[in-house]
Amino acid sequence: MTVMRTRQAVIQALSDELESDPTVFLMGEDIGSGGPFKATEGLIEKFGEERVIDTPISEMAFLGAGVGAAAMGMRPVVEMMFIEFIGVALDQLTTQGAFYRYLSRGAYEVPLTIRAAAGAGLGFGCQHSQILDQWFRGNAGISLVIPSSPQSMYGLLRSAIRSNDPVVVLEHKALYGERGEVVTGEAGIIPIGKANVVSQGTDVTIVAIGSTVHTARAAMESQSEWSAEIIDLQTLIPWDKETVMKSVAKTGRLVVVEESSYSGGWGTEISSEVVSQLWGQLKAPPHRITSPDAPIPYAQELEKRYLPSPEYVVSQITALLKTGKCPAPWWEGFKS
Amino acid sequence: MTVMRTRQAVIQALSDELESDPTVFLMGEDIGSGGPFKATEGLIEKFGEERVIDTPISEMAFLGAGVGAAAMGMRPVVEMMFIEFIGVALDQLTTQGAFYRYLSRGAYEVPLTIRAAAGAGLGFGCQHSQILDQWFRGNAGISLVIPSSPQSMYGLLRSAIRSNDPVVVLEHKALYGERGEVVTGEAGIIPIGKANVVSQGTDVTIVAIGSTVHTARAAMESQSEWSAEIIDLQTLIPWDKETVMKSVAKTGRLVVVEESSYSGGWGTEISSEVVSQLWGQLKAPPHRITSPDAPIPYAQELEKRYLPSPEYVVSQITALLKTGKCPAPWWEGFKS
Amino acid sequence: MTTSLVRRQALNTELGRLERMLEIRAVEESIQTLYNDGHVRGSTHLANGQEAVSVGIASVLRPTDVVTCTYRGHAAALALGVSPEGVLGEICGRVIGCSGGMGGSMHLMDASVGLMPTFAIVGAGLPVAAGVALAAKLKKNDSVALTIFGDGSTNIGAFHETLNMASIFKLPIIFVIENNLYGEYTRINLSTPISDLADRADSYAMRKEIVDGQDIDAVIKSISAAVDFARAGNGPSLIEAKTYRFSGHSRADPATYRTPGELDEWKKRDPLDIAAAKLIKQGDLTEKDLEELKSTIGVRVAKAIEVVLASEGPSLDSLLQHVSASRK
Amino acid sequence: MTTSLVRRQALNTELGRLERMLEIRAVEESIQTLYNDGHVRGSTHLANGQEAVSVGIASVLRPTDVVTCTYRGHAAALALGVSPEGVLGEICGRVIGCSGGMGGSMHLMDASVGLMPTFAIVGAGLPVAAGVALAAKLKKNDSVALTIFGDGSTNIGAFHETLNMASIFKLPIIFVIENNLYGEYTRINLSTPISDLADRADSYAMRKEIVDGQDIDAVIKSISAAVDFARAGNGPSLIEAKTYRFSGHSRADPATYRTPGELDEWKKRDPLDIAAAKLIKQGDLTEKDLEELKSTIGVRVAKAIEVVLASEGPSLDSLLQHVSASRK
Ligand SMILES: Cc1ncc(C[n+]2csc(CCOP(=O)(O)OP(=O)(O)O)c2C)c(N)n1
Ligand SMILES: Cc1ncc(C[n+]2csc(CCOP(=O)(O)OP(=O)(O)O)c2C)c(N)n1
Ligand SMILES: [Mg+2]
Ligand SMILES: [Mg+2]
Repeated sequence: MTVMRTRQAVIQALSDELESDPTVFLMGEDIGSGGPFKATEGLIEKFGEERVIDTPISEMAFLGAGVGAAAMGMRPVVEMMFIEFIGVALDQLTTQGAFYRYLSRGAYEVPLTIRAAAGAGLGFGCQHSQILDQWFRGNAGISLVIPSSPQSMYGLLRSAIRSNDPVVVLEHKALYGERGEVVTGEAGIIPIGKANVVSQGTDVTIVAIGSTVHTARAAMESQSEWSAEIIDLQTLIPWDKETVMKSVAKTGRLVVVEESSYSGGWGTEISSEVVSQLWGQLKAPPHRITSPDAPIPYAQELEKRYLPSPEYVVSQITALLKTGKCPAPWWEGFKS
Repeated sequence: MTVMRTRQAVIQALSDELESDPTVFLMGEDIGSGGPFKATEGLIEKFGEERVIDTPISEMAFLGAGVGAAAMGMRPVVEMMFIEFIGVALDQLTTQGAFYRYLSRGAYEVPLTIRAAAGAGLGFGCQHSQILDQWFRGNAGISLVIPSSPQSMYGLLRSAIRSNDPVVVLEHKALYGERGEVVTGEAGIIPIGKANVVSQGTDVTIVAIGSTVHTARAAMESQSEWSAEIIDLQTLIPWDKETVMKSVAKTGRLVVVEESSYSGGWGTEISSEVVSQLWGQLKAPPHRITSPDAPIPYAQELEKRYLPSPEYVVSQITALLKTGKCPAPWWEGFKS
Repeated sequence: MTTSLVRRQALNTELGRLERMLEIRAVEESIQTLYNDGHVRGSTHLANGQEAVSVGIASVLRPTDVVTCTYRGHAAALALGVSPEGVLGEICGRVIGCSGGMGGSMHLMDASVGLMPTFAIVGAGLPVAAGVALAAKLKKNDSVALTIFGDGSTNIGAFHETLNMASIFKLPIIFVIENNLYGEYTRINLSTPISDLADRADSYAMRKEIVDGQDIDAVIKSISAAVDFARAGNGPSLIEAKTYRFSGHSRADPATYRTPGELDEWKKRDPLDIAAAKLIKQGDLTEKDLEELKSTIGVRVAKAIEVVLASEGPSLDSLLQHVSASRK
Repeated sequence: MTTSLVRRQALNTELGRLERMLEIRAVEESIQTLYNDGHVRGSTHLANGQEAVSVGIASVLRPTDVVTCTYRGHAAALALGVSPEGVLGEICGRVIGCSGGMGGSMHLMDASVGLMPTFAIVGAGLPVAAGVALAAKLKKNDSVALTIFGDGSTNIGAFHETLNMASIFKLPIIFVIENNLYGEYTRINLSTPISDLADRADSYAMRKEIVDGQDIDAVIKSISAAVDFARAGNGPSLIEAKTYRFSGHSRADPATYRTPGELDEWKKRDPLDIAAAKLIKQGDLTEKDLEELKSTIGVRVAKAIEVVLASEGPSLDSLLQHVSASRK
């Protein structure tokens, strides 16, 4: 067990996979220098230019090269730097790589990992702060994970690299600097598709992922009126229905805390599925606490307000418990 | 009132807008020749090469050119031919065009329409048959419509062109050949964001869009055990909450019929919202009838089976009404 | 039925190559009838007139080399070794199709001879082929990747990015432009301001060559040189094969947009005629042999169609299989 | 405060242009302090060393022409007319920022002088600029579009697609490569196999020119010729300005990857020194004038910072405004 920052957990996971599997290699812009978040620092020195490959600024080409190399039995880890950049290359993942297994009846597999920084909070503006999980939805060939801690970064990234399908790993940029204890090696690996129950509780199940796991925890810890079972989904696609259902069956209430906008958010899927499976067992309507329907603002106060804060989560959950109804979001009052 | 095919309704809408507004122009690959679905046939002859512009095979360039021209006060209608093709150009719409209004505090508007053929059923295989609405979700700068009839094609396309924001129009390729009566001119225009109540009913509200409106209608007409209020959403982003809530408040039951896969489907958003708004007023859990989580197969029988059929919709709704629970989808039995 | 690998070996002789070109033509000509009879759905794209490019490529590459190709892939698939049953079966959505009936005309594949599922998105096969080449380089084997695409596809971003990256990485890859003068219904001069597309290699300091795509011997010579260059670790080449498609872009296209007289001119340079004439001139074939060959092939293709039409579609569980490793 | 339009007119004289370059340098140099004091978040990208390109461009274009530019946009914004308060206000997230504090350093804009919100995605500004040019063409006015981007951006697909399309459509657009030898931490020779990027114009049969980006007069001459060419309806140009950035790629980058000695060599060709030396040589400026000018500018920028730091952030409703026309 070592204490490390999340970005160091990235390096550790990559390093361990590079070491244990000769088919693993990394590819991306300026990953040799460590990238803007120093999340690949030192790897080129350790593993050389053949396994840590700096590319031209050509996302379509090198994402696609990851697909092709993966189909040949390699295990490429392709960095998109910021997840928005896949907007110039999405085709290669969703329409090509994700479908080869199916089209080739299993003859070609695509064990490809795509890493990208995602999420708001650091003032990177609307083109460098989104989560964009929606781009990967509805495509059964792809998995998507969003780690929330150094441990889950380590464990999920290693699983992603070992997966025989494309896995997108969204690394929340506000968490890169966070420290935590990490079990490395096989024992530290976290399977894709498994949620983590962060806290036991009785009044409500809070489903969160990435940054909102911390928001949820801070919310719970800041009050004593209610206790929450906080579930860190860890994998968003496919999400762990079993763990969520078990918890909500127990607490009778579901609250999803999401970083992105209300409309189109991933929480709709959790909420919808919970209702269809647990109909008759719920004490309140499932509730979603999200950001408003707007691009991510730069100004510090606004970006802070844009994201669901622990205080806001407390007020929303308290209201839900009190009224048995979904409280209106803060921005309702501002609508014209 | 004229009887025309859906593809002719496209032509008529484009023609009427080209005629009434000199800032409207069309751009896309081979639109001069009418394109693979003859949905722009005759327009270059009528309006000339300056207003019906054939482009090189360069989706990023011409979608982006649409964004830029729109920001200059033109009203470009850009054709993507098949919606999958936007996978090589998505950035220009979602990360650029959709954010200019916000970033420029209203100084630059982007009145851009993107037309694309979408949907399964004609044997185009997995890279030419998807809906892909998910790529446009969670982005409040964009609207998305999916017409279901010649009339709604005409009316929604004209509204899209008149909108001061980017609007994606998904033209279901299986509907291009369908005929229907069309009111043209101002009276035929259908506002974005308004659903259409296709049939009055008492037992269940069926929410559908595009092709599934027909599936739902055929399902209802094939039996007499229950009556359904079928709502053709028409606009998926932003969808008409008011009309849906009003209907579900009346019938007490919601069924969403979707063409795409179960996981990540748009119906989760309808279902989730209905539960949070109508908690306590529902007689059964909202239910989603969808395609399975798989790419779209080519073989005719499989593609047919992939899509929700009227018979399947009947059996699902009948089971829901009888048991008060969400029935399992047909593919559950096949899972390993 | 002979395996794809065995069929591939048949390209070792001039006669075998002629035979394959004739077979491709016969298979493609049968598709319209299959379509009219309701067996073919969606879109199909014929390569008739372009057979020498595919067969030339296939006779140079090893089965361990890998090809990415477009929706216009019948010729490449048959050339590389897929049987007529495999191609027609796929087009008709049968389980004996080379992709199990799950892909259709635009998605043919055969891993045993290095054909990745063909690409229905313009330009998409280029980055993937670069990845294949990168894998060969990292594994330090001497396989090469080859990617086939059209003139119109040289205007898509993936072309530019991939050629640049391949050059910088010195990848063992051959980029083959089948310049058939049209991208869908648009003549190349209306979409591209230069006439020799191979010249775009200069932007990437890449080796380039223009070759007569109607002459299989010229194709073989040019591809061989590029393949040797790549295998020797010298990096990529861009080859432009000047050719022509005798049919429209896709099933429904009557190709009314052609420059008048152009088709007739190109038909005079039918790659099948050129190859046959050479064999006849060499004394390796008589006119009578040729007629017999054609009729044998006709019979073989007719049989393949019978087999295809008598065969099953994929079973319902195919729909849910091979979607992902983790989620069955 | 003078408007952006008035500030733009100041570029009509050589002295005005020198002054603007000095101002840009001073504004950019102040950003590190603002950052250290916690006023600047996310990423910022300085253009010091490259001022002559922006100011040269701005002094040729009309305010009715439109520019798309990258995240490295402070210099272009100030050159086109945005005030120091507008740029620094934006970087500090204040409502007086040129994007109302909603965009940050990577998203500067000013519609009154033709600056579209700057682009934080590499290559994204090129297609949009082509659309601006297309609009001008369709409206039959004689405006031009100009798009500024870096050397590294010539490897992205949008570059290729847009140049080809602009050539085919004969659009009134000028593509300006600021070749500062690096894309982030990667030297150009490691990502691009040719050294004169302007040569890529040949792939599109496009007019091209290489210009010394440190010499504002050379820049003006080259841009003027391209603008005249475009306004006359002759189509696009690709201009490569050879230049250098004196800072790292972004805030956090110490630029340890530089070729040794390179920075010093380029500092000898500081565009500010070159422009000042010329004015001094012409007798239009003395060393003392120059010192005074610098100190006046220093005072002006310091005032701007005071104004910015005393100003408000955007109000909470800004968050929900201007999201869409239809959905308020
Ligand atoms: C990204 C993308 N854009 C457009 C299309 C539609 N499309 C299919 S084939 C084709 C023409 C391609 O022309 P060319 O590259 O010359 O190849 P050819 O068909 O002549 O073999 C087009 C535009 C597509 N499949 N993918
Ligand atoms: C599509 C995309 N890929 C990568 C990035 C990250 N990125 C930002 S600036 C930059 C370097 C660009 O270099 P160059 O074009 O030379 O411009 P310069 O920064 O030198 O002005 C990169 C890779 C991005 N913003 N967008
Ligand atoms: Mg072609
Ligand atoms: Mg640069």
